Amino acid sequence: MKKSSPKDVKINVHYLTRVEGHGDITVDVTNGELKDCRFSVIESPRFFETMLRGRLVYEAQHLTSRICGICACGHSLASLKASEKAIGVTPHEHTVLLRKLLLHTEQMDSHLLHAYILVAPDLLGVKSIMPLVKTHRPVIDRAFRMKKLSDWAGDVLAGRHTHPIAYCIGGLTRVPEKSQLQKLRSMMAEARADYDETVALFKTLKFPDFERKAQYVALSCDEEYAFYDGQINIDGRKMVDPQDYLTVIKEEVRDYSSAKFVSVDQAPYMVGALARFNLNGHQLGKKSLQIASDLGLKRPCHNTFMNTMAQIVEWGHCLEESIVILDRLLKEGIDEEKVLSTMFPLKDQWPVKTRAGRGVGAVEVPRGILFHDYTVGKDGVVSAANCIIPTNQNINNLEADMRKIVPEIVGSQTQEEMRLTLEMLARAYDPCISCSTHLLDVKFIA
Amino acid sequence: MSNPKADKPKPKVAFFEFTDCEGCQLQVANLGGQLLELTQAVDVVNFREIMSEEGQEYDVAVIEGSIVSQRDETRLKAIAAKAKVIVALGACAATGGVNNLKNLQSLEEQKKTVYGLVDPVKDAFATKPIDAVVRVDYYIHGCPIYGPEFVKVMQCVLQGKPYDVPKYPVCVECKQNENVCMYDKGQFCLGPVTRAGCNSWLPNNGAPCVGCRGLIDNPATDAAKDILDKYGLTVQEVLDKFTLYCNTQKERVKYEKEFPKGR
Amino acid sequence: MKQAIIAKKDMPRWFDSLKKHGKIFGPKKKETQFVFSPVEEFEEMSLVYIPTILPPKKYYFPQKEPLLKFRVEPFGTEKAIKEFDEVILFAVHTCDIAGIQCLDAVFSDTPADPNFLNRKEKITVIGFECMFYCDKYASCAAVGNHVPRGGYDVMLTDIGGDDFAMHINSKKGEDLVRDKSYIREMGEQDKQRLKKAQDGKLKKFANEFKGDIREVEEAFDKEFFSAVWKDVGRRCVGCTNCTAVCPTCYCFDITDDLTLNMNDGVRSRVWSYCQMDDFAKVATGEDFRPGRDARQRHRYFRKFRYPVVKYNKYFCTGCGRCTRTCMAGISLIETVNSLLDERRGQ
Amino acid sequence: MNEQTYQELLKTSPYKPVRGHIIKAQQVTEFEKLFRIELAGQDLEHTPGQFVQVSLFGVGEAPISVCSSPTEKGFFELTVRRVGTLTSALHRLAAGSYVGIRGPFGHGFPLDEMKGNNILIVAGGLGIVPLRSLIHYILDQRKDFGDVQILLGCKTPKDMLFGEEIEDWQKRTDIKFNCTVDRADPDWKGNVGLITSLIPGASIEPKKTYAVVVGPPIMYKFVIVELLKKEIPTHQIIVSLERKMKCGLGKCGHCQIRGVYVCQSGPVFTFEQLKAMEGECHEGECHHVKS
Ligand SMILES: Cc1cc2nc3c(=O)[nH]c(=O)nc-3n(C[C@H](O)[C@H](O)[C@H](O)COP(=O)(O)OP(=O)(O)OC[C@H]3O[C@@H](n4cnc5c(N)ncnc54)[C@H](O)[C@@H]3O)c2cc1C
Ligand code: SF4
Ligand code: SF4
Ligand code: SF4
Repeated sequence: MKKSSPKDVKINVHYLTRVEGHGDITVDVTNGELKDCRFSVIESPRFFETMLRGRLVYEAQHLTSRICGICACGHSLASLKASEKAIGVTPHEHTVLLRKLLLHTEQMDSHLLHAYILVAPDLLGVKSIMPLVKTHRPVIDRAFRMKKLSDWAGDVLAGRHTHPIAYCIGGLTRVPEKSQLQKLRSMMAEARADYDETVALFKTLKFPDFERKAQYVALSCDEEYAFYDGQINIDGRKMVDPQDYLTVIKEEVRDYSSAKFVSVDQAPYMVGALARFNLNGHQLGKKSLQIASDLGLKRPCHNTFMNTMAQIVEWGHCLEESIVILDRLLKEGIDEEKVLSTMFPLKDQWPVKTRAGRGVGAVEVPRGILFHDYTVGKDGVVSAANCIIPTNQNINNLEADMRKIVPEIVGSQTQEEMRLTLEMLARAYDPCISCSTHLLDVKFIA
Repeated sequence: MSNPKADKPKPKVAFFEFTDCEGCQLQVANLGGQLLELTQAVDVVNFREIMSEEGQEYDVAVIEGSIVSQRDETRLKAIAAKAKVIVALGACAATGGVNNLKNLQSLEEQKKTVYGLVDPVKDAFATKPIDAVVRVDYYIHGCPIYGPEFVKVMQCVLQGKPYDVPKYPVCVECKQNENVCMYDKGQFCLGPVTRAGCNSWLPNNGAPCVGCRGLIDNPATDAAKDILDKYGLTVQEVLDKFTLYCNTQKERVKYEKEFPKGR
Repeated sequence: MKQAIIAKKDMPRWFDSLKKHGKIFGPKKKETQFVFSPVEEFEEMSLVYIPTILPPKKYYFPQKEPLLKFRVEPFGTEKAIKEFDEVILFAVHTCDIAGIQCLDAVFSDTPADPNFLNRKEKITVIGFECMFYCDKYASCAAVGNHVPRGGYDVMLTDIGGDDFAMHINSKKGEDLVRDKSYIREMGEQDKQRLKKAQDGKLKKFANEFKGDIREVEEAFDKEFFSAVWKDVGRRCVGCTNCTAVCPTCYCFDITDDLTLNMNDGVRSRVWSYCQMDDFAKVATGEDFRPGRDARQRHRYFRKFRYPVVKYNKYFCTGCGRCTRTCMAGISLIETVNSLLDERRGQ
Repeated sequence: MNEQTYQELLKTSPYKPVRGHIIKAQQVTEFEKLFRIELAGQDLEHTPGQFVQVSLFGVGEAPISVCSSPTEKGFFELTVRRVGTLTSALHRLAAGSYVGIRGPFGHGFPLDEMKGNNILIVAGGLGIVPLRSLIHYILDQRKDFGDVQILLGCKTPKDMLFGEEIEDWQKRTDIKFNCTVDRADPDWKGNVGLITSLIPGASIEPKKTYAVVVGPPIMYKFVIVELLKKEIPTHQIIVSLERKMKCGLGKCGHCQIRGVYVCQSGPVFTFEQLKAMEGECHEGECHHVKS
């Protein structure tokens, strides 16, 4: 194959595949000089934040989970946290446990989809899992088995994983049955074997060498490896209360992309599994730490491609944490009275005298930190809303990565290989573009 | 099991998505083993969410998402021109889904509040379901779709027979599942006027039906009013829930007949 | 032994002994209501309950019943269910037993339905007599279903104090009580207690309709074109719940489900209701029973008129489910009373 | 029922179709296709006017009238109009295919009562299908019946079913045949107008005549008026009704008219019976004018 000329490279990837949503990669190297390098989101905007305006806060969760089908639970939870904070509702601790459990299973679900179905084909040199069905049937069966576990967990906990049903302001509309939780517990214990095999498989896969120190941002808290709750940890430099996220996180619009570009201290930053691992990795259990080092993941890791490995570490961590939560819930028995709540209460059923206020809900979803920010009036109606989605936060960093990697590979790879490398780089972020076009900052003029 | 049809040419199926959350495709991907079994009968040539191969030839186009821009519309028309059968996957494609909510407000204003002076989405327009642009042969309603219904519809596609979307309301399935009715719990539910097919997914999980599958063909006019009275509800409260989903022009006409403003 | 006594405290013991006769289903609380569901321990059940959301009909005539297994190529058929399970229904109300008897009349009528009959063969019914009204929606006394009138294997009656009276009504029933040291034959004194309890109960029950059942029957015979139906039809939202919960509604649809190999499949019958919009609509678009008034009238006539002519039975058991479930607040008692009013007004 | 037959009954299934072998499939008009079907080594043994449930596995089942006469042995025939799911699937079948057959079901025409009397057959549109069975039967047993007149109406000459046979009937001297179309085409030489227009001219001996009318619901209303004018007794006016059907066993409820299950008690009824269904008949089938 003819090596690409180091002088002129034009890459244009339309409709990047195996990501959720639409994104284009454009690279322009003319006379050996990097002229242009961008990642544009070309998905049409859905204006979720403006849709929310004028609706009851009780509908916010239902609506915003529709931002993304892949991390619908994460959106639900961020939305519920924002709503509850705004109107002053404190959920019972069992509710919080059930939410954490749901979030863990969503991490598992999404990470698995990413690692097995989206990334593994790249590493095994095929275009999708379809050919693997013939050549690597046990791998595929295992992937489906593990996927089914998290999927089924979604059914048990929320009625379904895509656009969860049972989670609402103040609690759940129905409590999962004990027998179902027991079954989930034992299925999770059984899944350990599949997980070990997964680790063994990914250990053999080779990720490209690449190094670029980015700013990492994730939620952190003292008690645990944070997913559901915590302060915003800015690259280990400072901690910010989520309610004040706008003081550090800035958004900007570029005319080639319907997603906004986000920065901290005027610089790009990375969110997601690798960021969480870099910032909070010390809070992982012994076993997870061992697995991380088996996978060649050492803190801090500056190779973006290794994000997938961090996801695999997190899968195991979430599994173990889920089992801990399940054990506790099974031991204590879910306090139905405290947990049950109403999805769309009629006015006279509102849980508390709804107060007016603004609430920010920040949650770690599979792709990184997610913010929902609502302002709610006394009548329970949302008057302003803002959501910042992980993929948006990452796009800026992805472009920075591309600017670094292109000159490094221009001489050594064919145009086709370069195209693949860039696609892999983009996919390492597990970008979810359908979400990212919903990142909109809305200031309403009353 | 022997399958005498195995040697027949398999129809090629391609998935395309427009403006949506891709949750419906995920529901399809989640079918897992069933999906693999289905691929014995069809060739999936395009499923961007899980594969890179792009087939240029296809018989069946499964379309997810609403049409919200000129770019969408042009692309959809091109896809439809190549497909023999068009399947609308999910509420966004079938009725417009939650995307319709944006039609309640001025687009220009929304763009301004969102992007300020820069306009990266010049060709955006009001949300349309795909049947506002191309003919649709099969509808799979729901936000998200109900996996088993997808399988059923694909079977109908394979058999070349129409799929009958249930014409009865969600209550039918809800009662067969022996749920305590939301009305008995003092909550308002759209089950009685929403077309079934989801196995009463929401009421099964303690939440009232929000009508994501759209209105039944022949909802009762006078009766609904009595019920509102019984539960001390205002028309506005009902309208609020209807507008979560029933908001395409087509659906709108229907519900405005039901609940004329200011009654 | 025809009549026996069991102490309340021995019920769990007896219950456990039933497990070897079949899978036990009984009334369990579900939020604000009750449903018949599988029972493992006696304590899970609520013996005193208002009629369950769905009647025990679902064990005789399930929501979806496989009728036939088929193969497209080469053409082949096979019975879908080879072996039916042994089932014990625990604590069935007398109205629901009457409902089962109604279905029996229908499905035993030529051409008889083997699926129903096979299930019936394998089901043992342990009744539980209500000693007071479930709620204001019941109309069991009007049709005489407030007292046991056969159709069960064992009937339990709370005779006060620490005991239940048992009426053993079949060979199957005898098998359930045989050689139980804690179940004893009823003595004279016990019979007195039973009579007293039942007499006391009867004082609490009275015809819920304005006229006696003969008058109701006549009203139905004459009032097909009554304005009452217009009114009921206007209020009905067509949710179908009234027909879904009725113990004597038995209409169905037949559907084919293929497996994913597109060659094997199952033909099943699924519940279908006359309140559905396309129930009587044919391929050409003709609807033979349009209008919610005609559909509601049809429902009532299938309870109080048509089966009376055909089977000499009222197909309303008085359970009150249709009224309880109707979100439009259409009440069976009120409807029947308005019809009587119309009749008397003439 | 004795214990032994009851035990046998428990092992059967009335939902199990037998295999029918299509030995001839002929497109007769744009929308109608005629199938000749053979059951393995047995005759259907139906009465004209009865129907069978035809099924294709995985597609469904539909009631279709038998349009051949029981006097024709070794096979039976169905004419299917393509209107929906199952009928479209049937239309795709060619000779050699298999279908499932249950039945025959229902009550056919009251042949015993009709024998020895004059017969007036009035067929509208697809109504000729079940009547063809009766006509074949009568022609095969011609001496058992008195005078026979056939009146046939359809929308346009193109919609006319069984064209060759009709030419035959026209030629026969032992029956009277007359037909009309709603709209003629240039080649049409016969009557134009509604079928009702043929009745006043027919010579009818009312007490000795059985009138058999089959057609769309709306036709009954007008034809029956004419027949009543001719003073044919109501129990000698015979119709066949169409209703939605699923089981054919008098259980599923879809075909019910008041207390009557059409699939079991019908589809053939006398006008006298029809009048008792007042209020639930369609489009004046029973002549009840809604008050
Ligand atoms: C006694 C009787 C005799 C008939 N004889 C003939 C005949 O000889 N030739 C002919 O072409 N048609 C006949 N029909 C009408 C024929 O049954 C319907 O056209 C057919 O059921 C349509 O089925 P489909 O699946 O194509 O339509 P769909 O609309 O897909 O119907 C679905 C199902 O609904 C039921 N259904 C729908 N329409 C009817 C209907 N009109 N009558 C009964 N069930 C219906 C059937 O179970 C059918 O399978 C007869 C109907 C009856 C009741
Ligand atoms: S909960 Fe909703 S869907 Fe279910 S029966 Fe009640 S109204 Fe109908
Ligand atoms: S339950 Fe009430 S509203 Fe529903 S169909 Fe029956 S009568 Fe109509
Ligand atoms: S009609 Fe109503 S009260 Fe009578 S048996 Fe049916 S559900 Fe019960």
